[in-house]
Amino acid sequence: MENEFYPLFYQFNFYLFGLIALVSAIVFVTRKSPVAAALWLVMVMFALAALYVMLGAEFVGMMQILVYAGAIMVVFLFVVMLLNLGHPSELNDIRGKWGRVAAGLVGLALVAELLALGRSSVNTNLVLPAAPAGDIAQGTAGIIGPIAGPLFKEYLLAFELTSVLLLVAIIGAVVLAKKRSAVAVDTETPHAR
Amino acid sequence: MLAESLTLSAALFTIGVIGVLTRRNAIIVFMCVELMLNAVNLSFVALSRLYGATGQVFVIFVMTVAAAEAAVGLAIIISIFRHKKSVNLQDINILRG
Amino acid sequence: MHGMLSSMNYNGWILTTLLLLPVLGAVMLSVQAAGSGQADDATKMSSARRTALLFFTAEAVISLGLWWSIDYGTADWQATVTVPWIPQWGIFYRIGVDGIAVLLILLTTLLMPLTVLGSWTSIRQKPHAFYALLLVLTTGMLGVFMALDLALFYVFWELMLIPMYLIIGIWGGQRRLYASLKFFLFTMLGSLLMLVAILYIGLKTVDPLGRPVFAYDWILQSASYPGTASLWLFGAFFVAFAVKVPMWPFHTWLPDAHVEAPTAGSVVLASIMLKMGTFGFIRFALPMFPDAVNHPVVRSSVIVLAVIGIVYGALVSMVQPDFKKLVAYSSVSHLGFVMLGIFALTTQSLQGALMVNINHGISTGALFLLIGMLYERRHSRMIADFGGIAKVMPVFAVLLTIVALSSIGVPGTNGFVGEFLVLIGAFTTEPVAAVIATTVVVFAAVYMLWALQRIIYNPLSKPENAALKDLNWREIGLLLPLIAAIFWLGLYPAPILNRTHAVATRIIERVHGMSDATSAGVVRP
Amino acid sequence: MLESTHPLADTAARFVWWLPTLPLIGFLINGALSVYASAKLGPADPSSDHGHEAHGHSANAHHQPHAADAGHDGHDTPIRHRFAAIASVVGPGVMVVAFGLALATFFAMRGVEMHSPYVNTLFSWLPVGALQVDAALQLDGLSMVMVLVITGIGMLIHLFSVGYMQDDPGYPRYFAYLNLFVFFMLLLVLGANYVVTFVGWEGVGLCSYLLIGFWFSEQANADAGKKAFIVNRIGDFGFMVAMFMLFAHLGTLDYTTIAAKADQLPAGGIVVTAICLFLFLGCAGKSAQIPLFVWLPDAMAGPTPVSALIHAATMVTAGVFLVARSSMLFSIAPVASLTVALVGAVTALFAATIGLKQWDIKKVLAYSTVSQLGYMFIGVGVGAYTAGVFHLVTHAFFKALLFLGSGSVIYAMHRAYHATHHHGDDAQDMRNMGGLKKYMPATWALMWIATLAIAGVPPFSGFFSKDEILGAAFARAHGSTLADATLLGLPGSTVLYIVWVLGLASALLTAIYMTRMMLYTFHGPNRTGAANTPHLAEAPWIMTGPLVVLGVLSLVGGWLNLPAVITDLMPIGPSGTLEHWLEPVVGEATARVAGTGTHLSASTEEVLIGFAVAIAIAGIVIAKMRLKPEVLVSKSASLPSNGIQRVLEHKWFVDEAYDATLVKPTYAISKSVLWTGIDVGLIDTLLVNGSAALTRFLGWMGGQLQSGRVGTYAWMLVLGALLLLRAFARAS
Repeated sequence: MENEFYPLFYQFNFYLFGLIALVSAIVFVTRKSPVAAALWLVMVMFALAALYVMLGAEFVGMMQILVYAGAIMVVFLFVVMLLNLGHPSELNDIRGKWGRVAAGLVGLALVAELLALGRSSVNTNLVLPAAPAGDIAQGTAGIIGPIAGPLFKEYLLAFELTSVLLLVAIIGAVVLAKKRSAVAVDTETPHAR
Repeated sequence: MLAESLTLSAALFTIGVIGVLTRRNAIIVFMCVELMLNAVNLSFVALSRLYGATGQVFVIFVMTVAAAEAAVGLAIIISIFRHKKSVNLQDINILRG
Repeated sequence: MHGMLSSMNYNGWILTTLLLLPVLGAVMLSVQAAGSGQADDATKMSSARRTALLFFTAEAVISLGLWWSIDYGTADWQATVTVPWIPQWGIFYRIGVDGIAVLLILLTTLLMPLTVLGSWTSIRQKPHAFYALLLVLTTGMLGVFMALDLALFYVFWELMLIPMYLIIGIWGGQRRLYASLKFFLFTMLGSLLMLVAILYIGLKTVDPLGRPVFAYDWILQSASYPGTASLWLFGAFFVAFAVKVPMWPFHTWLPDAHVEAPTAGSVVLASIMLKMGTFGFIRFALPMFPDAVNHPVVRSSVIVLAVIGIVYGALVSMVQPDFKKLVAYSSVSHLGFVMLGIFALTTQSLQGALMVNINHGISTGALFLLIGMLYERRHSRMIADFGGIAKVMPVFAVLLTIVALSSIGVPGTNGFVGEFLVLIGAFTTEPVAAVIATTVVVFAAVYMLWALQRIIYNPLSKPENAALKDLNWREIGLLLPLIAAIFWLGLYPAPILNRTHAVATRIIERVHGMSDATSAGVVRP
Repeated sequence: MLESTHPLADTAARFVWWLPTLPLIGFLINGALSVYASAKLGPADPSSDHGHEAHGHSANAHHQPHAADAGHDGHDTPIRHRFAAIASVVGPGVMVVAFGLALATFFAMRGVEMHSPYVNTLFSWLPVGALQVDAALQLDGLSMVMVLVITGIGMLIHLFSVGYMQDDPGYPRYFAYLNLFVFFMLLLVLGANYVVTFVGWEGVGLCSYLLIGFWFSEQANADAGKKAFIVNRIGDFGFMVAMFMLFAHLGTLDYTTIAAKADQLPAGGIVVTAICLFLFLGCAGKSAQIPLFVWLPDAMAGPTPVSALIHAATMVTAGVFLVARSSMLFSIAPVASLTVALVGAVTALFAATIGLKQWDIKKVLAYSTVSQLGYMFIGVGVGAYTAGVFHLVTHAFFKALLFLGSGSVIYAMHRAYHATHHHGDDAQDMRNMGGLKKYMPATWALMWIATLAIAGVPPFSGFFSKDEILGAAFARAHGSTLADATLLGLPGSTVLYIVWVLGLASALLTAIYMTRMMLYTFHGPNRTGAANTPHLAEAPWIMTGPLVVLGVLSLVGGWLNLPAVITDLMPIGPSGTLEHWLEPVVGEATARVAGTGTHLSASTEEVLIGFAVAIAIAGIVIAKMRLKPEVLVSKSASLPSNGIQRVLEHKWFVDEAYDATLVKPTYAISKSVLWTGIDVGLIDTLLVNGSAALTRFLGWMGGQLQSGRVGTYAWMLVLGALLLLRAFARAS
């Protein structure tokens, strides 16, 4: 901690992983194959997890890997395979030239707006606290203490509700993805009898 | 690092947006949405340095919601695929009344 | 009679009871409908109509007391009830009647059982819902006549719209959806403007606590409007009421609605709902905005529109191939008389207008009932499909002739009394308009007698008509009260005239009172 | 108030309200019988009765032709109505009682001095502020005369109808209508104010409508009834406007009050002239004067006794009565009076020319009626109200006789055709008659009396009344208020001379066409057809009886009001009886019109009388010499006419002209301009549906955004987000 090499290390890593995230994202979005896209997205997520660590949010970084890269993206890949969509789409998956140009323009505008907004509303000159990660890491409450505090006090209700939400999502997903019963089949074959 | 984080967040978000706008494969569009969510998460985390740990709490919530959303969304895609034999958004206009 | 009624505190509960009883009936019918689930259509029909008739008859019977319990010598409100409803916004359940309202209430309550009888066998689909809507409609209509609070008035005004919309839209004829939508949108257009005006007035007139005031009397006494506001407000009310009357050129919803509506719907529409417009003028537009009414441009415009409606309605009636449409256009003509009578601003013409209101309710209601009976037998309303049916339906022919003659104002029937009073009154202030309107005695004879000839006279040349059956006892029985009313009002209208005199005089005086201040009162009593 | 003090209050006159009530009772009984007999009530649930339509076809195929021709003068279905006996007692019965009451009232009235009319107020009818209209009956000389005519002749015609209509399937309905007519007619003449009179006025029009269209299964009859009612209503429009003006200027509609207040209106002023002209428009409608006479000839579609009662004796004279009743107004409106006289004179001549060439016996009489009504209007127009009413009375006698006589002829013709089943031939066409004198001597003789009376041959009734009218027209040309007025730029005296000449000319034509009718009907060879001739016979006594009574009245009716110049020469009776009788009612008005230099010298009057008699006899002689019944052939063998004859036969094409200039354009404009143009086209399509279309268009534009494609939504979302960001950026 006392090592003055540390901030530099952090900074270097931050830029490195930032670059990885950015490049991976661009590659992700230009892949034709869903499987490839999904894998590149996993890459983005890993990079982001690293960035979180660099920003002193180790717990969130862990969660990012576990939940996003580990669970959600697996589900995506699972669906891609289930539906047998692994091949590059034979259809006009990506919009034509004008669509891309328009999207690019919109994207530029969006970036410009976002940056302008960020610059105007966040005090970027503010110097970050000197050794934030260390404080958090070595605090009495450990790494997750500062998160657990608000989560189980101020946001307890929201937290509980997310569990309900997940339950609903599970049931909903099961119901939606379930194969239609005999009734549905019947309606598709008009002269069943 | 804050400014860089936010800039990166904006860039990732915009990439997600461009993906949503240009792709027609429902699953990829969906993944782009996930990317946008991640971009936002990055902002939250970065800003939590400035404003305290609540930002990270929100990231947890976003992840939960993202997980729920992914489950339901993918289930819908499966359901639509069964019906239409396609995940191409151009073929899907059942939102029209 | 009066003593007995007052010992029962009749005036205290009657109006509220009249409003609630139909709602109760509607609830009862809903319960019955839910209970009758799998029963066959005939059972449903007979249970529904019996319940409906019971409630309407009860309503009619208890309302009869109003004929005696009200003091007609005064123009004050009677049988008033005031209960806070939304006091923060100055909205009260405030009801009461005067001589004019009583007559229209009685017309409503007495006519409704007849419409049930008229629908006795013709409503086979969802009978419970039909009669329930009819009951709710009754509450709405009665409420309009009773409301002494502008907000409450508006609520009832709209309440009456929806059941009628459904009645036309569900039980109507071929083009029922077009007709019901047209009816709804026309009426809505007007009433929304009126809502804006009501809100403006309510917010403009505040009580000592700073709350808005919607009480009619209060507004009448204290409201004053800056500049041309009075004209704008009058305009808003005018559109709402003119659509309902209907005045030319806001009338085109009427023929469609009448033609497509089931018999009961047509009867209610013609006999009572059209009266809402003219009643609105008499109750609200005239007393509340005397400045506007006396404004020479406004007044002459209204009179011109009324006269156009009178002549135009008659001429267009003449060329209609559909009997129901003919009667609908004749309504435009008749209601034009009412408007002329109101805006001529004489006691005679105003009381005549009230008479025409009631007469039109009776005669046109009876005409629609008769057309309904014919339609039930022949499934056609086209005049050309008939001819010579006096041979096979003599009773029908007699009744139709009497009603038709009443409709064209043959002396001895009610129609004459109303038209004569309107015209003789209007002539003193608006001679040119009155003379032009008088020409309609000719056109009315043309359209009505011509239709009569082509339906009941002439050779019985269509084979389908030879098998037509005459009216049955139920149908005769339901028409007889109307026939009796036609002659009673034609031969001895004094009870009606005496009952409206005080109110009519008050309204005329109020309008003239303002007129003297603004222009050098050219109007003679 | 008046009732208790009036000398008539304690006499039979206090039952005056029974006069209209009696026929009303008759109407109710007969109407109830008619409805009861014809009603076969339908099933309780009419809409479930579809099965019947199917086998209705076959039943109808037989029924149909029968129903269609059951119409024409109705003897094709000789089935007595099951209530014929009751109706025969009730219908004429109430008339007999009413006539008895009228006589009793008349004698009561003779016994007292009538300074003011006896007003019997029944109840307050229209009490509205300044307008107070009572349901009140007024009895005075004028209404008494009318009541006697109506109940007396009405009674005779009811009796005649018992025979004439005996086999008609609508027998009680016929008597119901006829009773109702008498009720309204009595109301008309007894009304104590214009409104009650108007009730009767429209009521008789209504009954006329019902009776003309009595055999409604034939379109022509129903058309004629409707035409009568509508044309009458044009007149009623005038009547109503006149009432409005009276109320606006005098504040009352009571006859007595108006008489008292009439001098508040400036004499000869625009107001009173307008009132009188509007009143006269009403009279022209009811009494079939130019330009509203067209309905009366068509009205002959009704049963013949109806033509006699309504379209000759009573209803059509209501206009004359009304002018006499309004004499207090007409006497101060000389321009209006001159108009009345001139229109009357022109109508008299015009109708007489048409009468010359009609073949239908009833049409001849119809135009003759129009012409004679014109005479009466000359009388009341020149201010000789008594003379007008006098001619009204005598005309009622002889014209009722002529119509009933023609009815008797038609009845015989029908019987003959019916016996031989010649249903195609026209029983009313004179070309199918001829030589009927041999078969119907009594009818022949009686009708000749009436013909001489209408032609104005002394001593028959028509001579006296016609002479009085022409004499009055001549006399008023000097010194009267009329002579001093101007009409259409002509001085009043000139107008009156024109009127007088027109009157004489139409007297000549009257004599000619009436003689022509008699010659063609009763003289010469018979053209009915060999098979039918043996069946021709005199009608039963119930029909000839009333004819005889009317014959006597036509003969002696002139004694009602003998001119002084004749009683001075030969004392055959009292002079001016009717004039004295009507003195309290119209005396003042007559004097006001007559002004200063009225009375003709006896010698002038003698010359005028001689002239009139000469003209009447000349007419008869001309007709006898020029017309040859022998060369006539029956209707089916006749060639169409041409030239002026054709114009006259087609009544100067007035109907066609009205149809082309008024009826058709009104219909066409109503249909294509007002209805399909303005209503459907402009308002509904352009404004109503146009605004709906605009809304729909906007909705369609909005709907285009809702493609249902997620991609589109994503685009919109992003664009919206951009906009929001922009807004946030600006805000911060």
